[in-house]
Formats: sequence, C-alpha cells, structure tokens
Amino acid sequence: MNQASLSSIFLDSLLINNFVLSVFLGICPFIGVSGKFATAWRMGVSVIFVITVSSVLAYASNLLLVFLHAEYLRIIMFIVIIASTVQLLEMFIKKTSPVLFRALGIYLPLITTNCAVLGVALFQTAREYSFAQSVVFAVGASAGFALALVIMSVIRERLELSDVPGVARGTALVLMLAGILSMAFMGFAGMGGGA
Amino acid sequence: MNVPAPTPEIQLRTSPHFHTSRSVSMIMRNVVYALLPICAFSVWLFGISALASLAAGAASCVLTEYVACRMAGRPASVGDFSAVITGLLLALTLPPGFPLWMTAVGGVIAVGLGKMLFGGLGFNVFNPALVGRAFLQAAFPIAITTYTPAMAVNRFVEFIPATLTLPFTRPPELAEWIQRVRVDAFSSATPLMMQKFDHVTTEVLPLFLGKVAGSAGETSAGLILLCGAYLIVRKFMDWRIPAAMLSSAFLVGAAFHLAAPAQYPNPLFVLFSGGLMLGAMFMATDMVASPVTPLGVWIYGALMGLITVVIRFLGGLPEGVMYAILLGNAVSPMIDNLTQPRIYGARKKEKAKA
Amino acid sequence: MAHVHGQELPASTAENMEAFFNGLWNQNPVFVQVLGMCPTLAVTNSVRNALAMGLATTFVLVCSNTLISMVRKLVPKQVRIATYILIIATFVTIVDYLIKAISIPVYKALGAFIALIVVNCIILGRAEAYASKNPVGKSMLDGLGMGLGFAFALTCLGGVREILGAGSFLGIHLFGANFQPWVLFLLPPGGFLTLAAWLLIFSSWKARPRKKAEALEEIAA
Amino acid sequence: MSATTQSPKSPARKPPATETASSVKMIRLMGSVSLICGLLIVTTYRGTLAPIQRNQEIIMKETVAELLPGVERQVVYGVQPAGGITVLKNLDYAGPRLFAGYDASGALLGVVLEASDRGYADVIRTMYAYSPSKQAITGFKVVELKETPGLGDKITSDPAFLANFRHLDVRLNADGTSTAHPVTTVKQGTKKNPWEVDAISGATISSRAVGRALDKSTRDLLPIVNRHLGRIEKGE
Amino acid sequence: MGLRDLFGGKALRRGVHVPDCKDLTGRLPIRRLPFAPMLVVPLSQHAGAPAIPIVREGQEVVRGEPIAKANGFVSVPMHAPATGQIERIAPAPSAKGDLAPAIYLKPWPSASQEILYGAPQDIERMSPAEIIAAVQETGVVGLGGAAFPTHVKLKLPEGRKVDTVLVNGCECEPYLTTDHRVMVEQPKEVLHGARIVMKAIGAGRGIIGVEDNKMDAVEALRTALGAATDIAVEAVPAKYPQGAEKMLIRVLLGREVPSGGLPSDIGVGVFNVATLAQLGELLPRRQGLIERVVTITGPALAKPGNYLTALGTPLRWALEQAGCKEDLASVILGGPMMGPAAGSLEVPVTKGVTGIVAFGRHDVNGRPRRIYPCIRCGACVDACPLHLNPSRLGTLARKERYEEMETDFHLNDCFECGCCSYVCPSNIPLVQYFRVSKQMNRERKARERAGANA
Repeated sequence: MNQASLSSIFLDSLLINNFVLSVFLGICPFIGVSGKFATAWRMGVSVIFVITVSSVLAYASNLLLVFLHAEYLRIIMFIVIIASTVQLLEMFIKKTSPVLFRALGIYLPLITTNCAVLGVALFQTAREYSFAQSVVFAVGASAGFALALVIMSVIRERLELSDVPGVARGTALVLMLAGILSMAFMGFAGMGGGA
Repeated sequence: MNVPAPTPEIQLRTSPHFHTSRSVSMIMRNVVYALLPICAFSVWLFGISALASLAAGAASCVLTEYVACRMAGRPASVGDFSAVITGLLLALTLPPGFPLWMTAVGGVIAVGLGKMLFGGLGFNVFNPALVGRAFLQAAFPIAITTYTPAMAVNRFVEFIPATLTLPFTRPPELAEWIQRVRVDAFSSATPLMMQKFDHVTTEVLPLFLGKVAGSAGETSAGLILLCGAYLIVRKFMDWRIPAAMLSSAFLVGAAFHLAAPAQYPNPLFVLFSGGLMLGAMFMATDMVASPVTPLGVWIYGALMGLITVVIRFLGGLPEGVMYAILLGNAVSPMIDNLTQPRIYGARKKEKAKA
Repeated sequence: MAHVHGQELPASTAENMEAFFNGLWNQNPVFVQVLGMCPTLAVTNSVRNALAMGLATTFVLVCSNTLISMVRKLVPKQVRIATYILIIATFVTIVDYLIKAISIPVYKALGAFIALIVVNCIILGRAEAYASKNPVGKSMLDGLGMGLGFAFALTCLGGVREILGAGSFLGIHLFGANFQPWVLFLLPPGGFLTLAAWLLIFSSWKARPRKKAEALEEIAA
Repeated sequence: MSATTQSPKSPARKPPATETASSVKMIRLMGSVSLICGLLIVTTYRGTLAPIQRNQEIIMKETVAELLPGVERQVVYGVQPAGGITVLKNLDYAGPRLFAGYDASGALLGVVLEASDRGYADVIRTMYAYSPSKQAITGFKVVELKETPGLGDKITSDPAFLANFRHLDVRLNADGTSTAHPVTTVKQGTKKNPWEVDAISGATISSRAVGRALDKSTRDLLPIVNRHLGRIEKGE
Repeated sequence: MGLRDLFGGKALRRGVHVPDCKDLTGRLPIRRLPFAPMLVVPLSQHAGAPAIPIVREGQEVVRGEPIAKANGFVSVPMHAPATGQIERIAPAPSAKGDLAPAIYLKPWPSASQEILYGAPQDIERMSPAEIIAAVQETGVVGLGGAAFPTHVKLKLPEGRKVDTVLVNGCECEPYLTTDHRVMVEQPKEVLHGARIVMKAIGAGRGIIGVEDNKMDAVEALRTALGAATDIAVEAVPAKYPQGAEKMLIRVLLGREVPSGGLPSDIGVGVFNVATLAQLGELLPRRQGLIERVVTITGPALAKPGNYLTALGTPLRWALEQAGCKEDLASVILGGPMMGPAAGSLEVPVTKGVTGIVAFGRHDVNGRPRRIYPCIRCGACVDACPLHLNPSRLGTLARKERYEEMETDFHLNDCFECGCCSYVCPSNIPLVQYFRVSKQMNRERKARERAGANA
C-alpha cells in the first residue's frame, strides 16, 4: 500500500509530474487539439471526465484480476474498460444532456486513443494506490492534462498573429513551446516532497 | 487609398499627423541605461569575471539575433537594443563565476529559441533571457548553483577559475579557491540558500545594499529599485507589474510568516532577497510577454508574486522567481483574453454575450 | 524509393521493398507522420531504452500486422476495431513479459510505456490502413518497415539525448572525464526540444527541393 | 471482406435473416480470436515466469553480494505483520523482506534490508546491509531513483556521501524496541555523531530522503532482526 | 494610465497629452480673409444628401442668396458666399480626394459685398418645430468638423427627451483656435445660440465645457452670462480627445453613450460653440451660412491666424493669404490628429473645415519612420478613450482577420481619434489599419448581401 498523502498525490500529478509536460502521456491529442482554445477546454473537460470514471472502473477490475490471479490479462482488461467507458459515457451524455453532448460529443471517441487514460490506470496499479488515492490521482493527472492543453491552446492562438518562421510552424513549434513550458514547470519540483 | 495623384508640391499622409517622440529603440535604449548601474555594481562586487560574463551574454545574444535575421531573410533587427537587453539580463541572473561558454550557450538559446523562433521582437511568448536561463538551469544545474563570495581579493585582476572553463568541459571545483580569496564576513552561500537549508535569515539592510553572494546582478535590491524607478518615472515601464508582483509576494510571505514564524522568514526578507527585485523590475515587465489590459496586468503580477513565494517556501528550490515569471508569461495570453476591458458605452447584455 | 524502382526487380519484390522502405523513410512514423509521440519522448533518454522500445514496438507491429492480415477476410466490419485492439493488446502483453524475462533493468527503465504500446497510434493505424487490406507477406514487411522506422527515429533521438546529456552512446563514454553533460537533455524538456529540433531539420530538408522548384518557376515566369 | 458482412452505411437494406447469421458469426469469430489471444498470453506468461523470477533473484543476489562482500549463501525472510519471520521460497512477498547473507563457513555476515522514501522527483528505493555484531549499517546502495541527473543522483556516486554508510551507528536502545538514535541528515561538513549522515550540498533533498528512509526502516525492522537473530544466524 | 490620472478629478481618464501648438494663433483676433478670385462651393458640404442647385450657369447672385436647396430633411441649403456670377456647375476636387459637383462662383471684385438678409424673426415667439425649420434654412451644420446638419440633431424621435445641452468648447485638436476665438470674441452669440437650441430641443439646462488652456474664453463667457443660471460654464483639464462628444459627456455628466447609440439616447444634445455662435447670429435675421472662422496655421506659414473665410475659398488662396513659405510639404484640413491631408490645393474650404494646418519639408519627416512589430507595450490600450484594445486590433488587422475585429473587439466603436497611433512606439499606423479594416468589413457585408439577394 502506498503511503503518499492525497494532497501530495494531487499536486504531484497536476504540476510536478504533469502528464503532458513531464511524463509524456497524451502528447498526440496535446499536439492535435491545442490549436484553438474553444476546442481545447472542451477536450480537457472530457478527458477529466473519462479518466476519473475509467480510473474507478480500472481499480475495481484490478481487484478482480488480483482475486482471480489473472494479472496477465491486465492490459487487455484495461483497454477494454477504457473503450467501453468512453462508449457508455457517450451514450449517457447523449441521453441526459444534449447540450453537453454537443459541446463534448466529438471529443469523446478521440479519447480512446489518448494514452493518458491507460496511463492513469497502469500507474495507479503499479503504485498500489488505494481507492481514494486512485481517484485523486486520476483527477489530478487529468486536470494537469487539461491545464497544459488550455495554456498551450491560448499561446498557440496568440502565435497565429505572429511571424513564426515557415519551417518552424506546426508540430515543431508546439514541441518547442512544450519544452519551454516543461522547463517552467520544473520549478514545481520538490514541492510536497522532503521539507 | 485610391486618390488622384496629388499636386506635386504636397505630400499625402493619413492622420494622425502627430506622433510621440518615443520609439521602440528609444525604450530599449533606456532600459539598457537603467541596467548599466546594476552591471557596474556587479562588476564592482565580483570583478572582471562579471564583466566578462556580461560581455559574453550581450555578444552571444546580438550575434544570434544577427545570424537568425540573416537566415530568415529579414532586415537585421540588431539596432533596436532588445538583444542587448536580453544578453545583459541573462548575464545578470547568472552566478558571477559562471563559465563563459555556458553563458554564450544561454545567449544563443535565449535569442534563438526564446525569441527568433517565434518571429523575433514583439512575438516572443516568454521572456527570452529567462528561457535562456531556464535552459541553463536545467542543463547545468551544478554550475548555476555554484556561487562565489562578493568582494573577493584580487577580483579585478583574477578571474574566478570557473569563468574561463574550456567549452564543453566541466568547471573546476571552487571550494579551495573560495577559501583562498574570501574576505571575512562574505559568504559564498546566497541569502536564500542560507534561509532554505540552514534557516539563517539575512538582515534586510545588507540585502538592500547588496554586498552578499548571489547572481551577478540580483544582489542589491536598493540599486535595482532605483534603476527601476528611473524607468517608471520616464514611463518606459509599466509600474503596475512590479507593484503587483512585489506586493503579492510581500503579502503571501507575510501570511506564511504569521502562520509559522519559526519556519518562514519575514516578508521583508522575501522582498529583498534573491532575484525577486530584478525579476519584478526588469523581467516580469517584458512588454511583449505580459498582458496589456489594465486589470490583466495586476492579475499577472500578483500571480507571479504568489508562485515565487510558494516555490521558495514549499518547493525544492531556494529560488522561484524565474519559474514564476515563465509561468506568468505562459498564462499571460489567457489573462489578456479574460480581462478585455469593458469598452466605453458597452451595454451589459452585450458584454455577457461576448 | 526511386533507386529501388530503377533496379530490375520482379514486380512483387519491388512492391515488397517499397512496403518496407515506405515506413523506414518516406512515411517515417515519427519524423513524417508525427505519430507515437509519447514513447518517442518518454523513453529516449538513452540509446539502450530507445532501441529496446523501438524493437518492442517493431515486434508488436510485425506480429499484429501479420495476424490481422491473416484474419482480415473473416472479420466483420462492425467488430473490426475491437478485434484489432484485442490482437494488439495480446502481443503487447507478450512483449511485456518477454522484456521482463530478458532484462529487468530495461523493463524498469521503460516502465508503463511497454504497456502503452497498445495505444500507440502507429500500430492501430497500420492495422487499419494497411494490414486489413493487404496480403500477409506485404503486411509483415510493412510492419517491419514501420517498426524499424520507428526504432530508427527513436535511436536518433536517444543518440542526441544520451550524447549531450551524459556524454555517452549506448553507455560507452565518448569524451574525457572533463566533459560537461547537458543534464537538460535527459529531462523532459530535453525530449521536447530534441524532437522539435529533429522535426525542424527534417522539414527544412524536405522544404529545400520544393524551394528550388519554386525559385525555378519564378525565374521561368 | 466476407460476403455476409454489410457495409454499416446501408443497414436498412440488410435482410433480417443475414443479420442473425452475421451476429452468430461475429460472436464465433470474436470467440475464436479471444481464444487464440488467451492462448498466446498464457503460453508466454508460463514460459517467462521462470526466467523472470530467475532474473529478479539474480539481481537481488548480486545486490546482496555487493553489500555483503564475501557472501556465499543467502536466505530470504519475509516479515509477517505480527512481527514474526518466515523463510521465503521466492521473492514475491508483500511485506518487508530480510536478505541474510552467510560466508563460506556458514557464519552470518549481515542482513540486507530495503528502505525507501520520497525524494525530489519520485520515490528513492535503497538497500542497506546491517551488521548485527557491529550494530551498524555497513553497506548502502540506491536501487531505484529518478532524481535530477547531475544533482540528486549524486547520492549514488558521491564518495563522501557513500562514506557515511561504511559504518553508520544504528544500535538499538536498551529494551530493544527501537534504535537508540534516529538517523539524521545534517548539513555537509557538520557530522558530529556516528549516527548522522553528512548531506551532499546541492543534493540536500535527496540526501535527506535517504536519511529518512534509513531511519524509518531501521526503527521498524532492526528490532525484529534482533529478536530473531538466533534463527537468522542458523539460517532457518 | 499615469499615477497623476488616478487623482485627476473631472478629467478624461484615457486619451493623450499632445503638444497643443495653439500659441501661434490663440491670441490673434479673427480677421477677414479676402475673397478668392474664384469660389468653389461643393453641393455636399455636410453629412446627408447633397443639396440641389437652384442657379444656372452665368446667373448673377447676391451674397447670402440661396444657390442650392436642401434635398430632403437630412440635407441643408447653400448660400452664395459672395456677390458675383455663377461660372459653371461642375465637379471639383474634394477633401476626400475624389471629385464632387460644386458651384463655381466668380466674385465681382468691385461689388460692395453687402449681405442679403431675410425678414428678421423673433425666436421667443417661435415654436420648436418652427425653430427647427428655420435652422435648416440657415444651412448651419456642425462646425466642429462633423458637418452634421444641426436641425436634424434638434429633431428628436418620438418619446425621446433631452434634459441637457452640452456646448462643446473644448477644441482639443492641436493648432486649432477657431472655437477659442469665437468664444472670446462672440460670447453673447454663443449664449444666444445655446438658448435657441435648448428651446428647440426642450432642455432645461446647458453646460459649456471649455478646456482649461483657454481660461480667457471661460472668463468671456462667464462675463456674458452674468447672473443667468440656465447655462453653466465649466473648465476641464485639457486632454485629447476631450472634444469628442462621447468623451465630453462622460467628463461633464458622468454618463456614457451606449455603443452604437447617440447622445440623445441618454438625454444629452451636444453642439459646438462655433455652430451656436453662428446660429445665434444668423437665425434672428434669417441669414444663410456663407462664411466661417478657420484657423489657418502651421509652421509653413508666415502669417498664421484665425480667418473669417468665405465658404468655397480654395486652399491655395487661403495659404497664399496667410503667407505660405516656399517649402510647403503637407496640408491638413482640420487638426493634425484627425484631419485628412489635402490631396490637392484646389480643395475648397467647406462648412466642416475648422482649420488648415500647413507643414513645410523640414517639419515633416522626410523618410517614413520604420514600423516595428507591436511590442505590446500597452500604451495604446491606456490611451484609447473608448477602452478598446488597439494593440490586438492592430495585430488582427495585420493578419487580415477583419471579421473577428468587428465581432470580438468592437472595431466599429472606434472613432479614429488617433490616440493609439500617436502613442505607438512601433510607429504602427493603427488608425489607418482600422479604416481599411472597416472598409473591408463593409465590402464583405455588401458582397454577402448581394450574394443573399442573388
């Protein structure tokens, strides 16, 4: 059982070991969806949603696998859970809140291939987090993802107005920005750690 | 505009036909003037090593800008002094004996990655000097935290040994050299390090006067205030940013201090130690990377003050100004978007719609 | 590639060679298609890890491409993706255990990123775009080409990061004891910046012939 | 594509009879694919189980051998929640483990224990050798860390820091319930007592994490080692 | 925003301090400019439909006689500015740079130039509707530069009420001293005009706002006012663009004209002092507007001054009379902040021309200043009196994102006061960008409408 406190798990996953900027998870959607603020924040919210729900389900299913001594099915199990979570959530939102569905609808299927979702499930298992720790971790990590995504999207909108040299436009520029942001986030290192 | 050809003797221009005498290069030139006393003071404190470092920083930045302009096929923008400012600021935030080759690397990164990549002057998202410094901090974490005492003997004739390290090689250990040249009462640990690791709080007056260890240009809070005041009085700088940043750092520091006086130093120490003053006056105020809206400027400053203190007190590093400003820069476009001023005569309903 | 076409090869061999080289160079998954960024950035702080990840991905790509191509005519469209994911996840699990059996330090260094091969878009992408439409042999070669292209790109990154960040290549120190490592390149920002630099080099290299052509056109016009 | 499958774009034209047929076929196909997959996984799992354990054991043995020079035979104990110990057959054990090492003559050289705490970036896992006869830590190794290269990872290489653990006093208190002095990390160059750890300047946080990890581990586990010393010495 | 503005009291919070350059002419009394050998009276000197000529070519006219009639309500008649003969009715260069129809009038050099008056009328006995009709007859338009027909402003839509008439005596543009001299020399007419307007519009009080760099005008007005309390004279700290009506309303009354609205939406009517002085003088004797005070000034002139100039006087003549030096480089109609540069010296003085500012070669920078990218210093944001974000608007315009400028950043509220361009250290011609952007948006909308109709 992991001893880490909930607040340190949250801070750690949100800022210090930010999923995008430091752990390198969810880079593809980060590059792909960070072009516009309007889409970025919707994607961010969707991801927080999906990761939290799938984290809970992954926690439960891992208990089952451990009970059955079938840990070798973990990867398959998790991927199935994530895919079905996304499907179910999509249907659920469609039924309950058409407004939310219009806002988030097209982002939900994209999340299936977001490795941050599987990453949360795998990390919480590997670190032997308790249920509460898992949930906090899931919220922190996904919020960290959303934070990086939103910051990047606004910066990219600003850069639309600037004279970025032709060669640097596109993915390379996003990666450079991510590199600088990643350097800036290094300032948080050691927070909540040994005082 | 489609106008018939004007009679030959008169010129056609569009209004307004008046213009202030201020120009970009004038603003930049004045920032350089304001930095010169700080540079001079650092040379006095740390000797020719600081001078060499300043020269290396400025030269590498200007050269990078020149080469980048040539490569991009743009008119050379070296004449506007902004590269010089970046170079000087970079050198001022580095430890006095920092190897010159590393300073030059920082200059190249600062202007290359931090500025030209985004399209040059006016388009950089982050303060270029701090991008360079953050790079150096992550690349050479030991060299950049190796400080030497101020007022060392022979400082005007002898380089700090690390300064002249050959490119790509490791700087030598300085402990012995420091023992040899150290003048009594001058420590090689910065006030922030002493506070963080040994819980020794330096008095405010030495911090104000600046005869302490630290990065080349950050030591004297008083001098920096004075130079900043020059820019504020001549209106080359937005006074609200340093005001917001310093007061927020002071207030947050005071809150921590009141909660646990034994653990956290008094807020005046927070204000005058480390790079806060230099950062607030000369780097947070980088016009390009800060918001333009009146409310946004306050939020931006306050946020940076908060992050600075939080990193200093709760984080693993003794200093957080650089990261605070970079993070402030990162969110400044967002602050800008969220704080668009209410325009004259805008109706409430319209505002809600927008 | 042009020179392959130029040689006198039997048609099928030429096609196979194209399937292979396509992934390795022309459609390089990292440098050209910009796919699979997460492992590309995360495990390339040393050449050893980069190679191991590249080979593990290649293994999964070849196996899954082969199997998917084998069953491609049997799988109904509705369950296509689910079947592919199942097959991919299987091979990822297998590679996970294999690496653990081969070397524990490598396994620890790659961490969760072995399991994350499942969601590497390159693999599902090739399954969907190639293996589900082509015969077994070609699919296998495509997988091999893409996989090796991925491994090649990872090694390029790992090489730069290890050489600058630690002064060594595959653990062998290249410079004297006095070399100052650039720690940044082992850290996350180094990953972003190195990959960005490679992409810059690639795109400016690719833009060059086009620029020449444009210049010629301008002169002509 | 098989003749019976339909393009999803034209479901309306699908005759109902074919749909049932294709559903059955779909289930059959998914079943068989799952079967093949399951088979492949289980085979690999079975096949790699032994090498994986062997690998882990080799690493452990090497580490123990490194920490206890001259070791010839090793016995692994698991510490039970109640405080008892049992000999483990394989390394897979949820609780704390003790690795006892014996020389060629069968005499106990020392016990290797694990200690971990949160460092600057992530958890630092270490192992250390405890000599019951000297009542001191005699060896130390960092097994896993993700500290900043060049700064925090000095705890694996800094000679002055590692010298702390050639002999670190961890003697037990009078009634044997805990250590007599806590292991404490002090600022570089200020070590006065044999139970203090001299930190690395520039890597203070990581050094402190090591000190905390050792302190926690020695407090918890050394009394247990001492209580069962007789059994451990005999290797049973 | 400077520290000073925090404690500025009743003053414009934004805006800029520009060098006022009014010393050249501020103390010079109004003098009459001789008639030009040929007067060119454009038919469109005002906002609205051009007037319709009622004279033939070759016809002889007497000074003050109507020569064109108003074309509808939003239009005004024209009166002959001199006794003489109509040469022709033909296009003439206008201040906008294009050609517009005008009446060419050749004054008789030997004529006595007596003015033709109508029958005197007693304002006291007239109803508001009658006053409005009489105002239209005089042909008076806003003489502050906008040239909007005054009677249109007086006619309020149904159900709208105006409680206050603001008299705009700010004249914040540099160089111009027209209003200043009018207030000093004709305070009685100003007050009379103000009362006429108050009566026509139904407002109970009037406030005359004068910038504090014209204290002699304040004194003159207060003296003329005597003990009367219906009108107040207020001095406000000088700052550009305080003379813009929206700004003046906020400074004096603390009200804001809604975006896209008119002052009458919030119960205010704003009138320029020169307009009122003309009304006060012309209306009782039913005379038409035939001349106006124009500040002819600038470093390129030897005899700058405030000249009572016949409408239709070509710039060349006006400048020659004011002692134009050899090296004339640029002529501005109006003040240097908002006035357009004249494209030709044949352009005539019209009702909306407040001043003519002439610069020599040495006063205008020979080569254009280098335009830097926006360094986001925020000076323009702090200067914009409407609280727009010119910095963002400018960068958007550079990337041709005109639609966004209008929908998200209120481009159409901009009234082109020029503060942003004035303060911009990067020399970005922001106002010019905005003019082009507005034009682009208008063209796009026109295209869309055409597309929708087709």
